[in-house]
Amino acid sequence: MRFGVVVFPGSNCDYDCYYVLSRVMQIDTVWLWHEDRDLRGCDCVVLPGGFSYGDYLRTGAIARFSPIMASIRKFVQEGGFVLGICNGFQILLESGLLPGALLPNRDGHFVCRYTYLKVENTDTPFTRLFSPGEVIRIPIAHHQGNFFMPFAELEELKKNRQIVFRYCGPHGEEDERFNPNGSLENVAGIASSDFRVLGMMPHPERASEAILGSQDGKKLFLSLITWLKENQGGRN
Amino acid sequence: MEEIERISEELGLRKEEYQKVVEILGRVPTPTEIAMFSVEWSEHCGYPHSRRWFELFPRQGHFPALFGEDAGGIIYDDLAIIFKMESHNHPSQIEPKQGAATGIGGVIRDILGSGARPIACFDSLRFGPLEDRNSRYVFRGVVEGIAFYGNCVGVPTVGGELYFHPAFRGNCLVNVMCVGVAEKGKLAQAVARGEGNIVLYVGNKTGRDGIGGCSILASQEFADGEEKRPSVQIGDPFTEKCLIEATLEALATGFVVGVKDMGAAGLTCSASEMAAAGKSGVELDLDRVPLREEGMEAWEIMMSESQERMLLCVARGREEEIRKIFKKWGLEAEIVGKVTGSGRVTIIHRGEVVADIPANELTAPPVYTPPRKRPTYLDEVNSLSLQSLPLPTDYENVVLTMLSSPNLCSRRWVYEQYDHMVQTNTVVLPGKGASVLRVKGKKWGIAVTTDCNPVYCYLDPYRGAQMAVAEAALNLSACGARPAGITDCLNFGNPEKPDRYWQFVEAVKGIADASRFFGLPIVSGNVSFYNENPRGTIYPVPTIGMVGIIEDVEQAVDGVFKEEGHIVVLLGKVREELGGSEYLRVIHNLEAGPLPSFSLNEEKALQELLIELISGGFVVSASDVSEGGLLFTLLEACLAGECPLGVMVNVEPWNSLRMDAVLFGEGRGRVLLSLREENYSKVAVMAQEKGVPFAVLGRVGGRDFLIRNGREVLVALPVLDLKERWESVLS
Amino acid sequence: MKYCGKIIVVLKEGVFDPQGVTICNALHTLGYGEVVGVKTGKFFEVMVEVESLELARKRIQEMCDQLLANPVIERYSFEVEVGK
Amino acid sequence: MKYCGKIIVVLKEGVFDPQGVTICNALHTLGYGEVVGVKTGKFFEVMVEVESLELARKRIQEMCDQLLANPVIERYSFEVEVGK
Ligand SMILES: Nc1ncnc2c1ncn2[C@@H]1O[C@H](COP(=O)(O)OP(=O)(O)O)[C@@H](O)[C@H]1O
Ligand SMILES: [Mg+2]
Repeated sequence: MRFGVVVFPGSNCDYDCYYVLSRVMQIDTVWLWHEDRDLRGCDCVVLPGGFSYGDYLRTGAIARFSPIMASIRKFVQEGGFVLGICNGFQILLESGLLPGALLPNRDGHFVCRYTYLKVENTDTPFTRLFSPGEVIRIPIAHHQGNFFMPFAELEELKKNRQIVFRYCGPHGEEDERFNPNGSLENVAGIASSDFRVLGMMPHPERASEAILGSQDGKKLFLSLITWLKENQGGRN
Repeated sequence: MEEIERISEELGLRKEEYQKVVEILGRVPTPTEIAMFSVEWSEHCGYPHSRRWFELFPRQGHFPALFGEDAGGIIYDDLAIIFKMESHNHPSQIEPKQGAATGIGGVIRDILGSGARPIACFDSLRFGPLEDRNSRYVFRGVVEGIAFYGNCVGVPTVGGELYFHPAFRGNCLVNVMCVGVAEKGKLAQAVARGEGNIVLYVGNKTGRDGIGGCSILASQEFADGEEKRPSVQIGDPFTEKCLIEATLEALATGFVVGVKDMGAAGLTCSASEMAAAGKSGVELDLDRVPLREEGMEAWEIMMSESQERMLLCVARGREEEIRKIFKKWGLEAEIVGKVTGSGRVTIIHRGEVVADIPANELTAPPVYTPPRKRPTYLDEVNSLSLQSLPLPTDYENVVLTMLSSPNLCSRRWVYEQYDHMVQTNTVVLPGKGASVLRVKGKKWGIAVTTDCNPVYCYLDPYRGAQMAVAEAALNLSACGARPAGITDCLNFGNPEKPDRYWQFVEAVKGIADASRFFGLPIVSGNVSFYNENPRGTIYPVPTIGMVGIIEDVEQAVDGVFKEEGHIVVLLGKVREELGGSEYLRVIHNLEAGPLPSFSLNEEKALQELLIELISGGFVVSASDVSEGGLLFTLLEACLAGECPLGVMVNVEPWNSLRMDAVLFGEGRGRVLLSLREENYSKVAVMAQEKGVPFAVLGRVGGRDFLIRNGREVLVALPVLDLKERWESVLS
Repeated sequence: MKYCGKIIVVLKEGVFDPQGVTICNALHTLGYGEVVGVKTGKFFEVMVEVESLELARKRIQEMCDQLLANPVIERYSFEVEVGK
Repeated sequence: MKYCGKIIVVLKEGVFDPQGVTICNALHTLGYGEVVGVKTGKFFEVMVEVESLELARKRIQEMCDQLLANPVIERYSFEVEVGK
């Protein structure tokens, strides 16, 4: 089983993801350069957080044209797994690999803090080890995490159970007080309809070691790893 | 001939300096040469007024120290920890967002230039009163700028300081610090050596940014109608991020002989200092420098302070390999010259030699020691008599009033705008005391803090500076770290005014004496003079940035109460003193000394005790008593966690003293602890062995912040309310 | 020939514009009570060197569609002028 | 009466525009070799309710000076139209 972490110019959580996968999870992990086309046999590709191209036009707007994105698109069609975290999520949206868009945060500035998330769907390879409705603690750090999509599309998303994480309070309260950025219906992470592409604003790689104060993010990586183990790579 | 003297004067060179230049060159200098001397000998770059005093600073300490061109550090285990503080005061006052942003960019490149990977930034900020519209604009812009740059570049901003005072109206202070880590054998140097080696320019193109003093040159000597005004530097964190990765990758090849960032005085500074450090010469062809604007003159190119640029000296024959790395990261990488054996900096533009200067002369600016005089205000402000001061009748009211002082409220609104977690090393997050970073793969960790109280330094620059060192050291010990080294940023008014210069020299002596006493080397620093305007000067601010080592990073503690039932203890003496306190300022509208008593010996004993207590795992939280006194230290311990906790404290043991002094006095040498019941006697014994006074204050618990004096309740306020107020002052 | 495309990108109707709201509030605080709404957007000036005005128009439209605007949330308009 | 001010804010000449450079590079990579330069700016639409066009103009200019543009690095231009 192999994971790949993509490096775009301006990625800055690439090493953090690499460290968690290779050292904490002890998984074979390779670097993928944005100009590469070869995904080197990865079972899961991680698009890390950061500021690809400085986020100078729109978050993720320029990175989406990197050569590797064409390979990733194909990989997705073939049933490969993709995890986009923060800027990675933004790139997935710009690429159309996930639906919707991210607007600037409601309060107009960057926000870095721990948030509570409710796991809304545990029937995905990324979340199978969480219990339904479990409340987890994972930090966010972004300027544009305000999830938006037209109403009809959102209904569709809900119907398909594609909303995977929602911001909530420590006891699972899903109200506006615990919405850190103004996201529609507190959406923090969504998946593709086949649950093989997951995009989320919170940073699981920052919550994967006891010394950093939370290990809830580790469960996400572990979920996917166990799924891949049980399904031998799982590509169909 | 007369013309060139006039340019020289307008660029800020003194008459005798001009004469010296003529002597050095043995001829009349060219405009480019004048421009180069003027920037290289400026206060900004050459430190003519301050340099000689640095000899007072200790260079050795508990751990081996390192001194580089732009940054210094200490060695621990097999790593070098490099750190440095910089000011960006003037640019931030003019254009807050970009000024602060480029300040962060600059200090990161200082660290990068030593070959270290930048792992954390700090911002120590001072502004005019928050009620002032302009001060608020500057404050918000600065925070935005640090967030804009620091977040994008992927170096976490994990701590800092924030202080508001009328003395900084019109002259804000933006001091930024960066810490980096490198393998100790793989540090880079700012040298150019080896005749025939290549000088490589990398990073952003050169524009007319920040050509400050040169505007005069532009308007009178070279301008033919067209506008060549200097422009504000704009930060480009994306390019900086790529520059970090590419530079570290280039250094890892082993083919880079030397590297230096182009910061203050741009190409002039990097070329001449690299040549001087390598005892070699450098020849640059300006026609090969990537330019952003058309028609730039040689002096403009030499003085430009365009950001995100570095100069490399590369082994001959390896230049293409190195260029390829920078190109891969999308950066400019042009061969602009070569190393010579001439000992001179030779500049060629449009086929002509426009400057030819001995490198060692250019980099050896004159030294000045202007007259200094003890300011007259000192006697006046140091004559506080407590007898005449009325005691508060309502302590709750006092607490609530002080709570809304922007100097005592929560800094959450600021640090949540900074990505303080990227790189996943931040073990103690901002807002809880000193910041603690792990080092991946190591058991040990790094603790960092910045400190300086401007009012203390105004009332007594010598002791104020000593107290800043002591406070920083105690901040670090209070998380379990052994203080290891210092960087400083000395912010003062005009050094040519005798009272300002006196303040400066006193502060330097204070830092030197305290750090020598504690065994702390001063490995790097920065001086910012002329922080004044026609309405007045700033308070003296010798900011201390301190780095410490914590042997087992898992043992690190912060200053926040963790659990109901824990015992709250005070280490150190309570005295009847209020000098310099925020209480006097906010409640009595008084800024008065003498400063509280303070003993280096007591500080040292306390530091040692804390390191032992924490490494033994005997305490749950620890924080030093500083601004706001005992009461605000308690309050922060209650409120700074995710869920606030109440506390029940009884101050009866000190009821023979003035209660306001007990609660709000800022006497140094005190630390607040919380402990588990079972460790109580152990801690008491250890404190006694070290001769540190030890007293039980009360217990963590309840919903209220409850302070009693015997049976009399002084303060009883619900912590949830307090937290909300405390966190909403800045937003 | 050189042509200059001036492009304005704004949020579509119905897309929440937090910056606009923030600025509107700030203007009210500053005493501009007459302001009833603020929308924010982006402006780009793209200089191209092509043979004809039509070509310039066509290419700039392509750039907008492909890169400069995100059709999920934004719409754009532009004008092309000759030279600088 | 309602009036709508359309304001464009750009960086002054000589002020470095890293966004413009990055977008220009991206356009080149996407095959728009004809692009010779990109400048970025901001766009605002401010709706005001005042008595006259002149007053709308005057107030919008004041808003630009005071808040919408940063005179240290930016310059602005605007047009005012009648209502929507
Ligand atoms: N400008 C700032 N940027 C980031 N963090 C800050 C800033 N100002 C203060 N902080 C953080 O808030 C906390 C309280 O600051 P301060 O009261 O100065 O600390 P201390 O009492 O430990 O010296 C510290 O953890 C500090 O790092
Ligand atoms: Mg402090």
